[in-house]
Amino acid sequence: MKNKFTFAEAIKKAIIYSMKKDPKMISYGLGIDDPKGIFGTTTNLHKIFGERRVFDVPTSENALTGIAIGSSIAGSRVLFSHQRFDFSLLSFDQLINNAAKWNYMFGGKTKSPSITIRVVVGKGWGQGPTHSQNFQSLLAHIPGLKVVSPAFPEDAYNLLIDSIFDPNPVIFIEHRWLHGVSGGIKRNKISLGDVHLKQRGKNITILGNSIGLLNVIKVNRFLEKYKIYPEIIDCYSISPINLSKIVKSVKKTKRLLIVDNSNTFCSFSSGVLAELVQMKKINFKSNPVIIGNKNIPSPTSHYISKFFYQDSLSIFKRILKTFGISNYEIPTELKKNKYYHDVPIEKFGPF
Amino acid sequence: MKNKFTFAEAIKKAIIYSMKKDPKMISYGLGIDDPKGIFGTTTNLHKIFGERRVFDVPTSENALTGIAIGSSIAGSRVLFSHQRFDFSLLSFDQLINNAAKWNYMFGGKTKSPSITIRVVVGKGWGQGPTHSQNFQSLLAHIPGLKVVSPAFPEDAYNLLIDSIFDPNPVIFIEHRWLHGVSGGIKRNKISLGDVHLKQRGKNITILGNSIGLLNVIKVNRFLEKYKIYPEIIDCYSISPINLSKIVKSVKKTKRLLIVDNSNTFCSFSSGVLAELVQMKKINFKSNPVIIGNKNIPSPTSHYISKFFYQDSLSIFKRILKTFGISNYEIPTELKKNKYYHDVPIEKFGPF
Amino acid sequence: MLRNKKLSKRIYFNSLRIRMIELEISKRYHEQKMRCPVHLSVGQEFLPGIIETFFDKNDKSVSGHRAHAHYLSKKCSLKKLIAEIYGKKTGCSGGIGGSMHLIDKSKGFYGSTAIVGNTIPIGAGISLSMSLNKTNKNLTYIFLGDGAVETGIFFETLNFVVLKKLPCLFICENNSFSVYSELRKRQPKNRKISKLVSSFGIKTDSANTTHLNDTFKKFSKAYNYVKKKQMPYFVEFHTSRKLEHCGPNYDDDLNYRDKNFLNYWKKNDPVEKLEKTLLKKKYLSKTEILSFKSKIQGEIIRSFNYAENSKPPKFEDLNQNLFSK
Amino acid sequence: MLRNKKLSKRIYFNSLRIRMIELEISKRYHEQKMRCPVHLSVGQEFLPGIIETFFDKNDKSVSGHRAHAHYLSKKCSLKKLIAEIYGKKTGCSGGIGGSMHLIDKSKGFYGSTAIVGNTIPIGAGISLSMSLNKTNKNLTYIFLGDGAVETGIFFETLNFVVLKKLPCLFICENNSFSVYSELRKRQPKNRKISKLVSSFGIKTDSANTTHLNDTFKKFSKAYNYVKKKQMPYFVEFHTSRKLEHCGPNYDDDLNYRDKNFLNYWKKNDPVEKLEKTLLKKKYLSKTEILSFKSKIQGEIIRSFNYAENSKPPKFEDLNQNLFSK
Ligand SMILES: Cc1ncc(C[n+]2csc(CCOP(=O)(O)OP(=O)(O)O)c2C)c(N)n1
Ligand SMILES: Cc1ncc(C[n+]2csc(CCOP(=O)(O)OP(=O)(O)O)c2C)c(N)n1
Ligand SMILES: [Mg+2]
Ligand SMILES: [Mg+2]
Repeated sequence: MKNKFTFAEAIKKAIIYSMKKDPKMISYGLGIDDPKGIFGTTTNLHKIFGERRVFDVPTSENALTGIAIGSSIAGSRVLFSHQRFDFSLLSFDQLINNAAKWNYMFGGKTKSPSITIRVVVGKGWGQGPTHSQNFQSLLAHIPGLKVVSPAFPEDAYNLLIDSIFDPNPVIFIEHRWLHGVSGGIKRNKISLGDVHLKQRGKNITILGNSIGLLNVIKVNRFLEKYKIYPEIIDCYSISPINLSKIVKSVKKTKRLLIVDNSNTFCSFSSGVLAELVQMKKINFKSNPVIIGNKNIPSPTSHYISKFFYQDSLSIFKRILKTFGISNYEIPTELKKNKYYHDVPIEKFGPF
Repeated sequence: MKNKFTFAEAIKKAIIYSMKKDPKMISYGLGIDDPKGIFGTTTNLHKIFGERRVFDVPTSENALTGIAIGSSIAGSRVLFSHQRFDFSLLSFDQLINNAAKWNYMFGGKTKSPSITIRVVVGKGWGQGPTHSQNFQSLLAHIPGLKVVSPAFPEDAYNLLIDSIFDPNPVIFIEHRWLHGVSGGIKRNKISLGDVHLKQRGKNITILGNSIGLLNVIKVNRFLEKYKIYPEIIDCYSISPINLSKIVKSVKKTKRLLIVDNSNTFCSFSSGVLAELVQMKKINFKSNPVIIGNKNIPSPTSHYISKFFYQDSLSIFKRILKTFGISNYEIPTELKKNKYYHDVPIEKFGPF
Repeated sequence: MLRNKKLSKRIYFNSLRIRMIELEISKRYHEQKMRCPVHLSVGQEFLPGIIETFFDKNDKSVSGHRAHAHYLSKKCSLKKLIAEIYGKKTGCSGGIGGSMHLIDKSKGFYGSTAIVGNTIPIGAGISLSMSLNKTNKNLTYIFLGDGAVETGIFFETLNFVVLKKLPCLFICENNSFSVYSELRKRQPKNRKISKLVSSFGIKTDSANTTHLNDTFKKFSKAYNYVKKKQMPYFVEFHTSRKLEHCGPNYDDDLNYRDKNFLNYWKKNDPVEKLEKTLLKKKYLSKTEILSFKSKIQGEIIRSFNYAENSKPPKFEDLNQNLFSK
Repeated sequence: MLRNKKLSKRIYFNSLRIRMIELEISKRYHEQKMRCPVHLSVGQEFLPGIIETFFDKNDKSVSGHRAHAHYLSKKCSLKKLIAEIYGKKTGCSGGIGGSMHLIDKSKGFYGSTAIVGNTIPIGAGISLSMSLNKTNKNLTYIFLGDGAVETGIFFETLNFVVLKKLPCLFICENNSFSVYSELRKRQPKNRKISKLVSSFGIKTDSANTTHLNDTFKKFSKAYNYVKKKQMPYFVEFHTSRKLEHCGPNYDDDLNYRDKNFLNYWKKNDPVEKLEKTLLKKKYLSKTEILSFKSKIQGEIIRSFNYAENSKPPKFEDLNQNLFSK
């Protein structure tokens, strides 16, 4: 049996697992049953589960979010997928005024909508200002929504199942560049809200998730040379977030770098940092650092989008700076490919 | 001549000033020309400027935001008012995907929409979960939007004029409880982005704006007794924000309290705090503190909404705690009126 | 309907009851114990009075800010309604929601909220879930006002329910006003909402609630259609509120409503008309009316007492229910 | 139109030009120098070819993701279009916007964006601003696809422009598909978009772009109506794209489009039909066509060269233009 799966396959497996487990669950989204099947994550699901349970929808993001809420409170768990996070802005009224509060505002006399909103973050190949945004920080700010953002196929698999079966609305963030990344998969329950100690370390705590965490991991092996032993924590659950594990780590390492997959002002990463400095007197050996994308919209031109994103190289440099190391060599593996910085692999489509 | 004006009158004066100055400016919003005139801020403006320039609109918040953008880029400055911030969620696609990026994404070949979106934050008298939200943190996170939130009639007057004439989209946040507050008015240009040193102090920096700042000011005179001399900074410009003045103050006082008018996780206040701790090594004498509303939706029942909000009393206690003072008396002026904590003055309507 | 004595008396009773409840709220509101916005339905009671007679607890309802009458039309508890407005823990939403956020799932009332238009898709979603069960014979009521017909989400939902053939019954109460704004300021002149809506491919109808029989007939037809065919339907009912948009008072001194319009509805008040008709037909006697009134008044007083004597929510309740477990 | 030799030749030239441009993009796309999504208009050129002949630089246009042809119909610079797709600083949006975010205000092209439906109100806003000037005699084109007719914002805007009588001309290019989804999956069967829209109180019309004269007539009528009456108008044009939704390739091997549908449009391609008709009418000779083609090809090559040789934006450009000064 196959034991390696891409992230996209992991998503699909998670949907199949969930829809089998709950025969009342439905799943919809623009293009869910088309030949591309939302980047291969839903291909043929409508054949497996029938067109009543898996179906394409009109371009009506706001109504369809409300419809998901309604279906759920009437008994049908719903998975609704957006091919870009950017499109979900249209549904912020439903997400924030309804989904996030449904149980609270009725005094617990109903239940929260058990809906999962999959949002794909675009990057590269000129996705540009309106096809590559990540609004994780906006939704993490909203009480009543859960927000998750995994980096690895296995976590994607488990987190998606756990998001679907969580009795609350969950925003499930997938970075487009992860869909092709492979790994093993084993079913493990993940409690939403938790963070995951990915690597034990000594003198710096690095928080990241999704694509940012992969960037960190690429940097990892070049650090030992400088006596830097990072403790890496995967914040795959953005909100709620288990801060105690993070505090414990930072108290030990006394250095902190948070990698954000979006712009940083009033962000998820600044939220976590602010919580930490309020909670504990930590004698930081150097100022804590947030590294994310620039606080501007994403430009389309690949000639300059390369300056826009955080990446392994910028993370590497920033870590060394934190340790006051200015004399270093850039590992060739981290050097940017002049032409293809805007695709994860050489063959990458326009969409 | 009258030289004291309510906040609501100040708003109205600012609109009149602006519409006179720019004869192409238009102003609309639900109920703008009705007998209540958006809490008295727009009463009779349609008579002064005619129904072509000041008009009521359908309940179509998203389209009307786009229409504002379109009007502006075609030459008509626009002021669009929402009676509750909560309603503006419907327009987040237009605000974020269009207004915030319009100039950037066209490479500067056009101009930003010169639109001002007034949003009123409800509070009290059972406004509840969907009529009292303040989404300042969401919009402050978005590059390309300016966000302001004044506390005093004079600043409201000046900031609204400056928002209207700023060539960029500005979110102008008014707290409902301020409309009745009075003060003098003098025209002064305020540069959006600035903060204002409201009171020089020594041993703690307090940041606040809008209603939160008024709460701070109520506390102010009870602090001297404990040898606490706060430096109070009015962050009436939330984004962009002039951090250097704040850093300077905190470096001096070595203590920091930020008062937020909304929930605090991944918020404006955590954004500011995170920027500060990254920028400078500040030897805080005590952990910096954020005080805001609880991270839940606002309950309707006045019996418990009193526990939901930050207020003068909670600010007072928090300040003393920061100084390690546990032995204090609560000034009677700060004690909650058991029944009327949910209105700013005794006569206050249901809306 | 008016041929059926029992039925028409019951509708009269229902309408009267709603009116008396709303007026009692209005009367006591100045005591400042009901500390939340209230959008009363005085003037708009006749249709909910009818709807009650079609009660099926497996039908569902969703509504908006002006929902007291819709809640009551689903036989939901009056005590819990009043307690909710008083902000008490015994309220239908534990005091957390207030007048604008009502619920009683046991009766099929699935929730009302305060953002114009935003329960419309919720209702469609409930119907979607129902429709997945092929043996379903129920429907979802989606209550909305004429103002909600200006929201994008209404049209998005309309397209969807027609596309998917969902069993939902839109009840549009057109009272010609959205707050102080009359229709002509918000929608093109000569628009007929039901006609506009029918162009989406949904069956529609309309009635003026002062025409008692016609209103009943149109509602009944729509109801039976959705129940049987499991297809969507939209009915526009012309009506008028007597009090201000939000709050306990009359506000016609503000002159935002045309005199003719007001006179028309004053003369044609459906509840009064129904009363007169029933008296004339001898279905009802003056003494019976008095006994209705005293029965209702008794229930109202008990409900207000219940609300007044109920315990408020406590600090500990504040942090409950954000998430389901 | 076909009676007017000069006019019909010009329209032919325009359509041919758009087609050749789009096909050149398609051909060169695999070189991976145009590194942004492109939604090409091959198959849909005839209507923009007509629109060009009504050029008035004070008319405005807004459009969506598939905007190359709309941009070109406004006589905007081809060089700047190609440079934009190449991500060069000389692009119409400085390389920042790419194919999905085009602009040329000097010609009245006020912007196209990539979120379905979200320039529709922008167009209405431009018209609103125009209408404040009582001597205005211009209009705003609002281009949209059949998919955009599912967005709430479209209906909100429609209501508003009818209410305010704004001079905007909606051009709905109905190519029966939204990405891979045909209409029946998104909108009720038998819907006629123009009829639905007309129920909002706006004048509407529709044409099949393969009917050349009719398409011209309907457009022309609509255009003149809006110009003269300064009232809104909506026209639905049936059309079909030949390439995949997004990208340079043919994708009919994926079988998401009905064979009959494809055959119909293959046989009835408007540009080919126009060419044949003009040849038959002797308005045009084969040599003339060749000379058109070589003229266009020359311009295309110059434009691609321009794009290739242009400087890319630099790091310093990244932080520009977030705010206007
Ligand atoms: C999205 C939104 N915009 C504005 C409001 C403010 N508002 C509350 S009720 C109301 C009027 C709605 O009119 P209608 O739908 O006709 O209902 P009616 O009050 O007449 O019963 C408005 C505009 C709101 N609650 N939500
Ligand atoms: C709000 C939103 N939802 C989804 C998309 C993804 N999307 C891009 S183009 C498109 C198809 C739109 O179809 P139509 O309006 O008919 O235009 P066409 O591509 O056929 O020209 C979709 C769904 C988007 N860009 N914006
Ligand atoms: Mg109404
Ligand atoms: Mg299409």
